[in-house]
Amino acid sequence: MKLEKDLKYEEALERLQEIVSLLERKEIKIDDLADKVKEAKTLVEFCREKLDRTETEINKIIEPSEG
Amino acid sequence: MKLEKDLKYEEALERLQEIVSLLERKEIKIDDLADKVKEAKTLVEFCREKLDRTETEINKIIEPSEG
Amino acid sequence: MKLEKDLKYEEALERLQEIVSLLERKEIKIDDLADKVKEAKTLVEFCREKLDRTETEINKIIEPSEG
Amino acid sequence: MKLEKDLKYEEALERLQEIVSLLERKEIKIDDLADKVKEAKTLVEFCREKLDRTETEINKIIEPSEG
Amino acid sequence: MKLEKDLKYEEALERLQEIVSLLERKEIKIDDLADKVKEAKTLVEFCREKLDRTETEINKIIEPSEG
Amino acid sequence: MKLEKDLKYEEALERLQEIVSLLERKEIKIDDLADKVKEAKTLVEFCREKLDRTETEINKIIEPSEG
Amino acid sequence: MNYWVVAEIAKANEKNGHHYLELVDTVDNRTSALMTATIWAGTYKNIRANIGNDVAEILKPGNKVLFSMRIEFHKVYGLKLNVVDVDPAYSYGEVERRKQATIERLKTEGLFDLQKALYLPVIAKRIALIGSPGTAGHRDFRSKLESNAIYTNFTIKEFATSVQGDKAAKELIEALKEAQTYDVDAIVILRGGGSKMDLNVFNDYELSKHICLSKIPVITGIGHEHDEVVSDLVCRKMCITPTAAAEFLYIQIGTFSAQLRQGFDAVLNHSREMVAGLKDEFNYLQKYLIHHSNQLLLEYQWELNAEAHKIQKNFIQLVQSEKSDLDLKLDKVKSQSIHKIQISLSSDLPNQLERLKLGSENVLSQRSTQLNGLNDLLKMLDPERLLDVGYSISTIDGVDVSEMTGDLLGKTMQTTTSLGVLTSEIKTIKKD
Repeated sequence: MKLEKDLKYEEALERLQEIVSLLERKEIKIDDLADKVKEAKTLVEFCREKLDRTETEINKIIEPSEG
Repeated sequence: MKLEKDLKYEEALERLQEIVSLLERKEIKIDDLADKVKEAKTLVEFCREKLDRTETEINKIIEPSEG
Repeated sequence: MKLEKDLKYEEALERLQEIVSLLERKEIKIDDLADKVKEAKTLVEFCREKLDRTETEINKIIEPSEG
Repeated sequence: MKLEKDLKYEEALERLQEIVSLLERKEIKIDDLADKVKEAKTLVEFCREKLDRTETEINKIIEPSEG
Repeated sequence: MKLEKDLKYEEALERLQEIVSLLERKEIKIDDLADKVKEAKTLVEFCREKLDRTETEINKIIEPSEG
Repeated sequence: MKLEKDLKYEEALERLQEIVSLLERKEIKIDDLADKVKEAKTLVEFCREKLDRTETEINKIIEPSEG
Repeated sequence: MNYWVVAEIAKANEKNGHHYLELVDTVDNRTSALMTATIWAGTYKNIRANIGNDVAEILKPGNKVLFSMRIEFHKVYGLKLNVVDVDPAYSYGEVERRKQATIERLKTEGLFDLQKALYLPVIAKRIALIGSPGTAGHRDFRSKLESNAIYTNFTIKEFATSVQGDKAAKELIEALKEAQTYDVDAIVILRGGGSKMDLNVFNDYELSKHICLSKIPVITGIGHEHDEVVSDLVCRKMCITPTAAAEFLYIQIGTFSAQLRQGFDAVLNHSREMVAGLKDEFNYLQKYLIHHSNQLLLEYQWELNAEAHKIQKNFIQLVQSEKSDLDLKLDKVKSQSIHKIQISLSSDLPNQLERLKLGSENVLSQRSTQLNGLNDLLKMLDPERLLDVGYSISTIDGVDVSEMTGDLLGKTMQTTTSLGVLTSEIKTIKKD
């Protein structure tokens, strides 16, 4: 499963919660269940990677327009 | 008996319930009973497989991140 | 006595009831009686076999998933 | 007394009835009486045997599969 | 007095009646009277015996299967 | 007086009637008269005896089966 | 005599504890009056004792201040204004007024809400930290970020500035500018707190404007007890202390992380529940399927058996009734035959026999009658019997006298009587 390139983490969480909500409201069909769970997993991993990654150094970006 | 390729679980379940309902209302002729039973069997297997597969899939999704 | 290849259970039952009716109205000649009896026997066996076969089929649905 | 090989039950019954009728109309000579009675007996036995055979067959309608 | 070997009951009865008739018409000689009476008596006995035999025979024919 | 050994009743009666007739017509010589009368008496006795015997005989024939 | 005077400080110098002020009054931005005033060291001490450290801030050039003054005339220096007291309330009000003016200006210029529109990542772990290293606030912030139980995986790029004094605003602006060029999630501006006047730097228009214009969300952690400063108001996220700023950052991530975990757990739990529920439902359905199929089948079997029994019963009835018919017929044959025989035996033959008997008796009796008649006749005609009763028979020459013809005289006549035969000679014949 591919997430949009510029997905925000809040959006990821929101979508995850949406899935939870759908599940709670039993609005997910069994046919879609595995996909939804997979999506949830992807979303979680997407976020978790960000959380776990150690950013050893902040790359200095000198913006051409800022310089 | 062959099911459509893209049969949904919900549809299969619905068709099963229909068969059960017909049986309950005793509206199936004996000539059709064997066929209906055969159809029900196919549907039962389809549903069970779908449930099992979904369960397996969900477990597979969970396992790596559970460890 | 030979039954049509694609005789339906309902038809067989109907024919049995017809024989009963003939008997009740005493419209069967004794000379034809043996034939009628044979026919009735064949029909009953046909029906019984059909029921047995259906039962086996139903049991087949039960067995694999019960184990 | 010998009956024709392919005597029908109805024919036998008819002949029996004829004998009864003759007797009732007292049209049988004493000399023929024993023969007529013998014939009647033979006819009755013929019919009874036919009925017995049919009865055996009738009992087979249910029996074999009941056991 | 000896009767023909294959005398029929009806013939015997006829002859008996003839004799009776002769007697009643008094057309008989005294010399023949005793003989005629004897003959008549023989005929009667013949008839009686014939009837008895026939009855026995009939009883024999019918009894066994009645039991 | 002696009668023929095989005299028939009818012949005896005839001769008796003849003698009676002769007597009536007085055609018998006085000398023969006694003889004729004697003969007639013998004939009467013969006849009577014959009748008696016949009666006895007939009774013997008929009675036994009457008893 | 002292006078309360409002004047704007144009210049301020301090020498040996004495403060020399150049006071002006302006109308339409033009100086309308100018005069110097002095705060003697002793007085300053007193004022400072009353107001506190804000006094330095209050007595800054550009501020309008409410002074209590005493006018003195000095022979050498001429007319002198000696400040005897300062009313800080006026200054505070002045600060507030200017703050409001700055806010108004920022709003008018459309800058005020720019930060609010910026996206503050929920995982803000790359932090540009602007503040004065070594201050307590700075230390608190860092130590909170680096040692909390929730999340510590932060990367911090520090931009050291002074946060008070005349250069503070300028340095802060420089730091802000530089931070823009780094790939950070948020800029945190810290100040460990201070008096109202201390914090007045954060009401600075230029500084606030730069905060507004920052492309990176700015978080303030300026310790203050009362009102927010303009920087607080325009920044993306205001925290009341450096510690609070640190807490905000890791709690935000922690909350996110917890929600993420909860969400995922919920997905898994619900999914498993759903599958389990469906399996239950499905198993029930299957059981119903089997039950009802079997039930239906049983019913069909009953029906068939009933039908089979019915047909068998009917067949047997037919056969039985046919058999009884046969028996009846045979009985009839027998009874009729026997009847016929019985009739012959009991009636026909005895009749014949009776007729035979009667017939022979008739014949015999008829014959007997006939014989008796003859016998009677014979008896009547018997001559002996006639003689016995007195009749006699006379014959001549053997011929009955009555039969005789011719001359009978002289003839010998024999007469038979019961006494015997008499012989006589005929002597006379007498005729009637």
